[in-house]
Order: sequence, then C-alpha cells, then structure tokens
Amino acid sequence: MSRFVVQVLITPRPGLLDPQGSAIHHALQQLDFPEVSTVRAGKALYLDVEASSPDQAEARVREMSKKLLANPVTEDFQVHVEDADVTTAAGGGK
Amino acid sequence: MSRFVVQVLITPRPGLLDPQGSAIHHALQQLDFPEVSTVRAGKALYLDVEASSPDQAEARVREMSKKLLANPVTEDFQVHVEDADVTTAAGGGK
Amino acid sequence: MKAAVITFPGSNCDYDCFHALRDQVGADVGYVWHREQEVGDVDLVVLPGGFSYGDYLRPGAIARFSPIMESVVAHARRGGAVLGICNGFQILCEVGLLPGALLRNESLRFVSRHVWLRVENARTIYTSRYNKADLLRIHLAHGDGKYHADPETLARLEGDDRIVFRYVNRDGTVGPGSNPNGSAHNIAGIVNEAGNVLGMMPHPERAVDPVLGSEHGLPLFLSLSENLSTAGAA
Amino acid sequence: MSSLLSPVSLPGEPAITSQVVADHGLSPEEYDLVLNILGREPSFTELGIFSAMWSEHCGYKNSKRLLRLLPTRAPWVIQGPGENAGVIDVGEGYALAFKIESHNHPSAVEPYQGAATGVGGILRDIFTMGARPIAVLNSLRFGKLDSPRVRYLFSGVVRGIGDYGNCVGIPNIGGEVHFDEGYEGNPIVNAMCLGLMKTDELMTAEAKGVGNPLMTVGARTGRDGIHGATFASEELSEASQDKRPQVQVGDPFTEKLLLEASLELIRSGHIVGIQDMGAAGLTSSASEMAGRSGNGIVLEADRVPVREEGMTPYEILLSESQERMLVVAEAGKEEEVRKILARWELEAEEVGRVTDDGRFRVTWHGETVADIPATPLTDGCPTYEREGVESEDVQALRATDLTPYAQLSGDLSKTFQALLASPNLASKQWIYQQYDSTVRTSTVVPPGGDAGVVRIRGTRRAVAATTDCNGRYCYLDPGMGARIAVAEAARNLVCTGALPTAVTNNLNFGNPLKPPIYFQLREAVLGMAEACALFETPVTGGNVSLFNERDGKAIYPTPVIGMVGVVDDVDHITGHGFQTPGHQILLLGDNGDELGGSEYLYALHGVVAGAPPQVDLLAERRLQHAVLALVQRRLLASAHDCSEGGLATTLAESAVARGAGEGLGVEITLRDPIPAVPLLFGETQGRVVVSCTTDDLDRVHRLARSHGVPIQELGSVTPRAAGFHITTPDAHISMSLDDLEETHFQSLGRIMDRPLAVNPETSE
Ligand SMILES: Nc1ncnc2c1ncn2[C@@H]1O[C@H](COP(=O)(O)OP(=O)(O)O)[C@@H](O)[C@H]1O
Ligand SMILES: [Mg+2]
Repeated sequence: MSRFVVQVLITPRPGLLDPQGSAIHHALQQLDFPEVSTVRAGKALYLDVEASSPDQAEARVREMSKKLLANPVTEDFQVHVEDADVTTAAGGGK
Repeated sequence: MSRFVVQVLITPRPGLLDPQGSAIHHALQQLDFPEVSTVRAGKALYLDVEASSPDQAEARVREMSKKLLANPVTEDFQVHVEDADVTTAAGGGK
Repeated sequence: MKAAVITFPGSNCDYDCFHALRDQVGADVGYVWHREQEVGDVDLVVLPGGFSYGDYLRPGAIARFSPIMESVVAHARRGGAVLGICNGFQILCEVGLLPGALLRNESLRFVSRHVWLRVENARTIYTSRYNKADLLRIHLAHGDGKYHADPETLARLEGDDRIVFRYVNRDGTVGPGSNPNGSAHNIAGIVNEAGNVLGMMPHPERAVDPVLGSEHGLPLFLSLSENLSTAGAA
Repeated sequence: MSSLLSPVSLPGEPAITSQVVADHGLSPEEYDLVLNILGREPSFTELGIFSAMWSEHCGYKNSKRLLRLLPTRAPWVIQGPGENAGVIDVGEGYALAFKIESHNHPSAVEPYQGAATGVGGILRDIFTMGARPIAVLNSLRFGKLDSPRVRYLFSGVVRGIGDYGNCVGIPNIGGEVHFDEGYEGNPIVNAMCLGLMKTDELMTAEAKGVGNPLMTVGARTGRDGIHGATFASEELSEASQDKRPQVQVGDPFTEKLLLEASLELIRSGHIVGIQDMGAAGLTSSASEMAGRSGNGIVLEADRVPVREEGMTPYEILLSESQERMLVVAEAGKEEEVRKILARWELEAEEVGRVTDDGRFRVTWHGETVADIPATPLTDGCPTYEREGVESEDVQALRATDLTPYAQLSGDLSKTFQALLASPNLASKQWIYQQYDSTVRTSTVVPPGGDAGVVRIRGTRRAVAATTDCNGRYCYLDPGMGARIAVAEAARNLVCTGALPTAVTNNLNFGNPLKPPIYFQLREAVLGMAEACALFETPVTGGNVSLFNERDGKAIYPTPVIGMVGVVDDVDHITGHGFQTPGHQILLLGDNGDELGGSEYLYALHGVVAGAPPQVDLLAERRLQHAVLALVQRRLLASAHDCSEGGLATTLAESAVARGAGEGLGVEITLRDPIPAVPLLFGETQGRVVVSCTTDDLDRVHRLARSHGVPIQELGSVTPRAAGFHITTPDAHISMSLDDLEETHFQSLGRIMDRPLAVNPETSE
C-alpha cells in the first residue's frame, strides 16, 4: 500500500446558472480585466488516500465523489491522482 | 490574440483549520472509506481569457488572483493555463 | 452627529442602521449608494450588514472594490469614525482597515441567535457609555463570523486593548458554549490602532428598543452621538 | 403580415402525434378541446403552451371546483383569490399582502435549490403586488429522521430556505415541521410570505393599455425547469427521473436587487402591471396578464435575453429560470424604466406589447409560432369533479380500540421524557437558528412562540402569522383534520394577542384521480370552508400541490393553513412562557379522553390510529374571544395553546420557554376523572394554558365565565430549583428543569448533528 494525493474538481453542470461565477466575472470587469469573458466557480478537494495503485486510488475516489463529494443533480466532477509533493504545496496536510 | 481557459485553485493556507475538509473527511469515514487520512477543501475557478500567449494569460490571472480571487491572509492559489477543450468538459460555458 | 449609511448591492441592514441612528439617537443620517464617489462631510460612516454581492467569492471581497470605498478609506485615514457591522466588518477586513479575516463558522452553519458580549474596552468612542465588563445581550446572524488572524496580530490586539467585545456565557465567563462561531480568542469586535474604526459581527442596531427584546445596543449609538457631535459638524 | 399566417412548427420540432400529446400531459379529450379552440392543429410551441397552462399546477383542473366552496369575502379583504397574493386592510392606511406556495417536487429532486427557489418565488409574488416583504414562514414535512436520506433532504431544505431568505434580508418568524413515514420520499416544502404596503400602493398583474410595451426584467432565460409545471403535476417515479427538468438554481442576490427595483418601479408610476415569471415562466405570466385584462399580447420570443445558445421559442416560453419578471410599462416610459433598473444593475428588454385582439401571439424572427385566444387558454382549462370514496383501511384505523395504549406502564416521567424527545415535539431551534429572524428590526415574537409577530414601524400595531396542519389527523379524518388546522392556527394567533383576520392555504395531496385521495381533498376543503366561515377568516389565496406520490404511495393529506392576524397595540403581545414564580396557572377549555392520532401513540407505540380529537368550532370561537379579551386587558403573563403532545407537553413548553438555564418550575394537580395517559398526552382541542398574578385571578375567572369558557386552576409557577411536577388522580410526573431543557432544546440537534447525510440519488 502507498499513499496518494487525489484531487477532485467539482464544477456546476454546464447550462446551470452559476451566480457565483457571474458575480466574480462582473467584479473582474469592474476591476479592468476586460479580457475575461466567462467565469465558472467550483470546488477543489484534496484527499490523502492509501491505495495499492494509482488506478485503485482513482477508482475509490470516483466512488466517494458519486456518493458524497459531488451532487449528481447539479455538479460534474473530475478526479486526478497527483503525486504527494505537488499538493502539499497546494495545501495538503492537517 | 487567442482564447485560453485558465484554472485557479484556491486552498486554505496550511496550518489553518479547515472545518469543511474535516467534515467531509468525517463523513467519508462514516461511509467506510477508511483509506482517506486527510481532506482539504478549496475552490476551483475557470476563467475564459483573451491573451496573446499562455504566459500573458497566466500573468494576468495571477494579478486577478492577488487582487481579488484569493485572500492573502487565509488562502494560497495556483494558476494553470489549460487548453480550451479540457475545461469545457469541466463545465465551461455561459 | 452626521452619519452616512453605505448601501451596497445586497446590503440588508442599511435600513436598520438608518433607523437606529435617526429614531433612537436623533442623528442626521442619510444613505449613500455604493456607486457614489464621496461619503461627504459626515462624522460617522456605517458599513451595514447584509450580503453585498451575495457574499459570492468571499464575504466583502467584491464590495471592498466599490467606488465609494476609496472615500470611506480616506475618511478613516483622516481619523473619521467607521463602524462595520457583520458584512461591514468583513468588508473592513478585506479592504485592510482592520487586520485578519472572517471565516466560515466552525459549525459550517448559519447561526442566528442572541449571544452575550462582554465589553472589554469601554474607552473607545463606541463604548464610552458602557462600563468595562458590562454584559450585553445582542442578536447575531451570520454564516462567516469566525475571526481569524495570525498569532502576532492576535497578541497585538490583546496587548493594545483593541478587542472591544468578546463572546461570553450568560455569567460573563469565556468558556465552553460561549463561542458561537469559533472566533479566535472569542473575538466579537475589534478596533484599529487609532480606535476610530470598529468592526463587529453582532448587531447592536437590533437591540435599541424594548419591543425588540433588548436595548443593550443603544449605548453604542449614544456613545457615538456624544463623542462625535462635540467633534464639530452638525 | 406574417402573423396572419397560421402558426407553424419550426424545423427540427417533432410532429404532433398522440404520443407527443400524451407526453405533454394532455388527455385525448383535452386535446380535442385544444383543436376546437384553435380550429386547427397546434404548432409544437402551442402544444407546449397548452400543456403548461392546463397542467394541474396552472390550471387547477382537479381542485378549482372545490376551491369555489371557500369563503373569500369580508369588509377587510382588499384582494381575494386570483392575483399573485391576497391583500387585507390592517388599519392606519396599511395593507398586508400574504400568500403560501409549495415547492415540493423541486425539493424532492434537489432539496437545497428546490427550497431556496421556493422562497424566491413567494417573495416575488408579494413584492409584485407593491408590498415590501416583512416576514417569511415555512411549513415542512419529511419522513423519519432515522434515514440518512431524510436527514439529507431535511438539512438541505433548511439550508436552502435559510440561505435565500437570509441573503435577501427577510426575517423568518415561524413555521412548522413534522416527521412521519407518511412523507417518506415526498417531502413537503411550503413557504409563506407577508408583505406590507400603503393601501394606495396596491399593484395588479394586468396587461392594461393597448400598445403598452412588455418588458422582461432580471435574470436571463436558460433551459431551467422546462416543464416544471407539468412535472409538478405528476407522480414521481423512476420514469419521471429522465423527464426531469434541469434544476432551477436560485440567486438571492439578484432577487434582492429585483425586489428593490420592482418596488421603485411600482412607486414610479411608469409601469401599469408586473408579474413574476413563476411556474410555466413567460407563458403563464404573459397569458395570465392578457387574460386578466381581456386584452391580447404579442411576444417576440427572439428578443428575450437568453443564457444559453440555440434556445427555441418553445424552450424560451416554458423556461422556469428564476429571478425574472414581466413588466407592462407605460408607452413612452421605457427609458425611465430602464434607468431605474440600471441603477439596480439589472437588465430589461422589450419583448412585446399589449394588443386589442384578445389573442396570445408569439413570433420568432417575424414568423408566428403561436396564436391562441387568451381567455380560453387561461380560463378554458377543463375542470373535473372526480369520484371520492373513503378508503376502508382508514375507516378501520379510525375504529381501532385504543384502550390498551391508554394503560399506565413503567415510570411515567421516563415515558414523558421520551415523548418530549420526539422530533415532532422537541424545540425546532436547530431549524430557526439557521434563519435570520431579527433583520429589519421589527420582529417582536421570533420563531419559538405560538405565532410570529412583526410590528408595523411608526404605529402601535403589529401583524402575526402562523402555519398549522396535522397530517395525521387529516389522514384519519380529513374534514376534522382541516377544521382543527384552522382552529389551531386561530388559537396560536389569539395567544400572542392577535385577532385572526384571514387565511392562505396550501393543499398538499396525492393523486386526485384515485377516489380515496379525491375524498380526502374534498372533505378537507369542506372542513376548511366551514371553519374559516365560522371564524370570519376568509381565504384570500393559496396553492394546490397534487400528485405528491412516489411509486404509488401518497403523502398524508396536508392542507396547510397559513393564518394572519392583527395586533392593535404591541403592548398586548403576550408570550407563551411562564414569567414569575408565584403566578397561577389556569386552563381555559375542558380536558378530554381522546388519544386518537396523538403524537403519544406515534412516538411511543408507532401507531397512527383512532379518531382524531373532535373540535367544537363554536367552543373554539368562544375560547378565542376569551383569550383575546384577557390578553387585551393585560391580565395574562403567558398564554400557550395546547396541541401536539397534549397538556403535559404544553406545560413543559411554557416552563422552558425563557431558554435553556432560565426555565421555571411548575406544581400542577389535575383532578379530572380521566385516565392519566389521555389526560396528560391526549390532544383534545379547544384548550389554552395561561398564567397570571394571584391579584388578577378573580378577574380572569370572571372574564372567562362571561365568555362561556370553562376555566380551572391547575397550579402555580415555582422557582426553577423546585422542578417540574404534575400529579393526576392516578399518576405523577417529576423532572428537573435541567433534564426538561436538555430534552426539549437538544433532541433535534442531537439527531441532525450525526454528520452522515447521504445524497438521495446515490444512497443505498
Ligand atoms: N420550519 C420551521 N421554521 C421556523 N420556525 C419553526 C419551524 N417549525 C417550527 N417552528 C417554530 O417552532 C415553534 C413550535 O412549532 P409548533 O409545535 O408547530 O407550534 P404550535 O404547535 O404552537 O403551532 C413555533 O414557534 C414555530 O414557529
Ligand atoms: Mg403547530
């Protein structure tokens, strides 16, 4: 068994209203960042997972995402197995 | 000028308590995913940006992040320039 | 006392602050829309509670860039009084007039109930009508009220007596059950170094009339009116 | 010119087959009616329009005939049923708009967004009348909380209601919630809103003034909730999952801007009509505005601002995207209207105009895609009187012999504590502490009392509101259950010092095509009509939510009563909690030997059986007058109506009302020759527990008797340390205040703080 850091990216389903994204977009316009045409706001989760292989880690986290992490009615999710160091940088650890 | 999709990952500063992450972790334990040892919860933003080059896109979005998107007191951020198709999958669009 | 209540899109306690100031302490008060450039010649600027820009991204993060904020910051730097309540407190931290940040409540739930506050510093322009250690029963209502700052900042706040209100139990003690949102050091309200900018999460404007169940917030507005009217204007 | 040609389906739109008609929820007979009205085959867009307007949700097919039986008139009624909300005169130049609305189906699919958008919709119904929302309430039903799925639904709904109302800044002043298998899989989410205006500020939703422009205001139109109205009129089943419309996402921030902008528009005099785009979106708002005025409307669907590419007129007309309004402006004032909206950072687009031909016409890039006579569309929906027969199982349940359950067994104090811990009786503070209840600084009685009370700033007056319904009573006897719901609501109001004034209601039922369900619907409406007439509380509006079934199992019949009342003087407002040791505790009304349908039977024996308590409406009326007279003479320290959980529970609620750590003791002796269990826990109606000083005792007795209301002394309020004691001829209950408070205040939270709440879509 070894330890993996798995990233789950959760985004509102395409077509669903994303008020948060629109508000951020609006604010960026006000702040003179006219080059931004759309903003979508989602969640990023980082899980430290024990697994026998990257594939197993990914499979398990997909299960978790289906069951709990993402709301199938309103959200899509993507799972990426990263190597530990990367995400510690991104804020892993207690 | 061409169009880039830029991903901004915002995570709570290491050392900062992350009640949301702990709550998710706790729930995963209950659902029998004992292999998870930590969960960190952050935000993922996707920006459609006009820029002359990937580097320029990244530089501008870093500026936006410093100024607005992340709170320096409590959050770290990472900026990745992605290629359009990837993120449309991740929920790009109006 | 002349006062300006700033209305951001999504503010919803502007009306309450207006009435507390006008009806309870007879202040000469007006609303100022966030798009305006000037707070004008006033003694007090109030950043009211609510959900400016829906609290999207982070509470106060977007409002802090509203056109009016430059003038609010200038007013503060001139030593003018700025009172930020709830969302107003969050905006003050985002704009850097107060240190630290307000994070999601520890419970991860919105909390709306009466809490007990202990007056820690009765020597500010906001609290001169109170006595140190007075206990106040005041309503709070927020989802992001957990005060956070780095250890150095917290030490400075403690050392310089800048923690004005602390959450306590009914008996005035800090202890289990006294902290409604997980705030560091049970902090409910702080002032800046100069003491002219106060940020607090609970709502004193909701405790100014017996019919509302508490008058414990009234002295805060009376203190201001007393201390600021003498300061010239109106 | 092109509009003279008869409407066409667009390339890519399906041909109208009997299957397509059926998918649109229209019966063959109804479709024939459509053919008659049009004198030709409908275009695809027209079919969508009829399907939405003639759905149960918009057309009230199965309920209209019954609703006509409700009393709707009184001198103080300014606006009865038919508008976005009812309006009554509350004195001193003020009018109160109020209405209740259901969002059951959306909440079953996505609890957070479903409940949130439910609040958004009811707020818009109120402020489009010209009234500023001053309070919200909510009436909720869920299955048992043992199930993680139910906890997921419940916590999501509460968060959704809270986040939306808190953000817009409208205080929550009350509501109700019940947990019972009867609602497994079919949660009930009803939201009620009260709004205040000057009587002359009333606005209606009519398309007046031929030539006036129609403008859409607020959010852009997406593919959200297409066919939501039809969807809300069908049973949930695996099959309906794929037919499921895209979830509507609420944006309370935009709603707040829309609220301020709409009130400013109405005051400005630049507009003649305004309506929320609710169920069936642009279709219902436009055609109803046309229908009400007798005028016609032409819509240029291609001019409606959209959020997604490639939207068809069919989708644009049926979209239920939130935070949108349809406004009829004064011709020539378009610019002023735009200016006001721009200040609130909102979009407005001119999308059509009022015509004189009485037709509802829709064009798409110049081509006519719909051309329908407005009145037949809005009022021509066929209405049905179905066959109603009571189910024999229910008759049997009602006849159940309850004597075995009435026997005393074990330590009665423990039994009582277990009863108090039931989530149906325990404090609901876990819920309402997630709702801002004091914003707008006018809340006098927040959630937790018998009814919520909000003052009218600048006057001595206040308005009170409550929602009530016991679905278990209604299941066992719909007529009696509905009468009790009205009686309890009125009792809750008078206890706070308000005169019951008017009613809005939400009829939540199963599939009315089934005779036992139609029986429930009919009996409930008849019962409500009788009680409302007798109490002089006319019904000024409401909402009907049918087909609340999952895989053939219907919810308990749940006719939720939302009642409002007027307080003449804020000084009269009385709480439900005991105030001071030494005060006397009295009972107005008589105890009874009725255990049927009680929480005691359900919580401790898992039984829903027997006849519900029998309510004597005339006795209730006398009781209401007596309580109000006592309160208005300031003779009472507290008044609390006796409902679920019976007399013992009511006494406990009054004892702990001041909050954990501040409760007071009580010493009670009951002498009625009634077995302890029904005496303590039975839910006999027409009772109110009051307290007063010994000095006032005689006056209280005299006043009660002069109203012909039975009154007896139960005991007195004692110091906290003395504890909580009730003695009956054959039993005794004793508890410490600490235990009482822990049980009352913590029980619901303890269940909900179990972290695990799993997504209904993916659990098990
Ligand atoms: N869903 C809810 N939202 C807000 N307040 C609620 C809710 N459910 C119950 N309450 C409040 O809890 C108190 C007790 O509710 P209930 O037992 O129905 O009172 P009653 O039996 O007097 O009608 C009331 O003040 C009610 O307003
Ligand atoms: Mg009730």
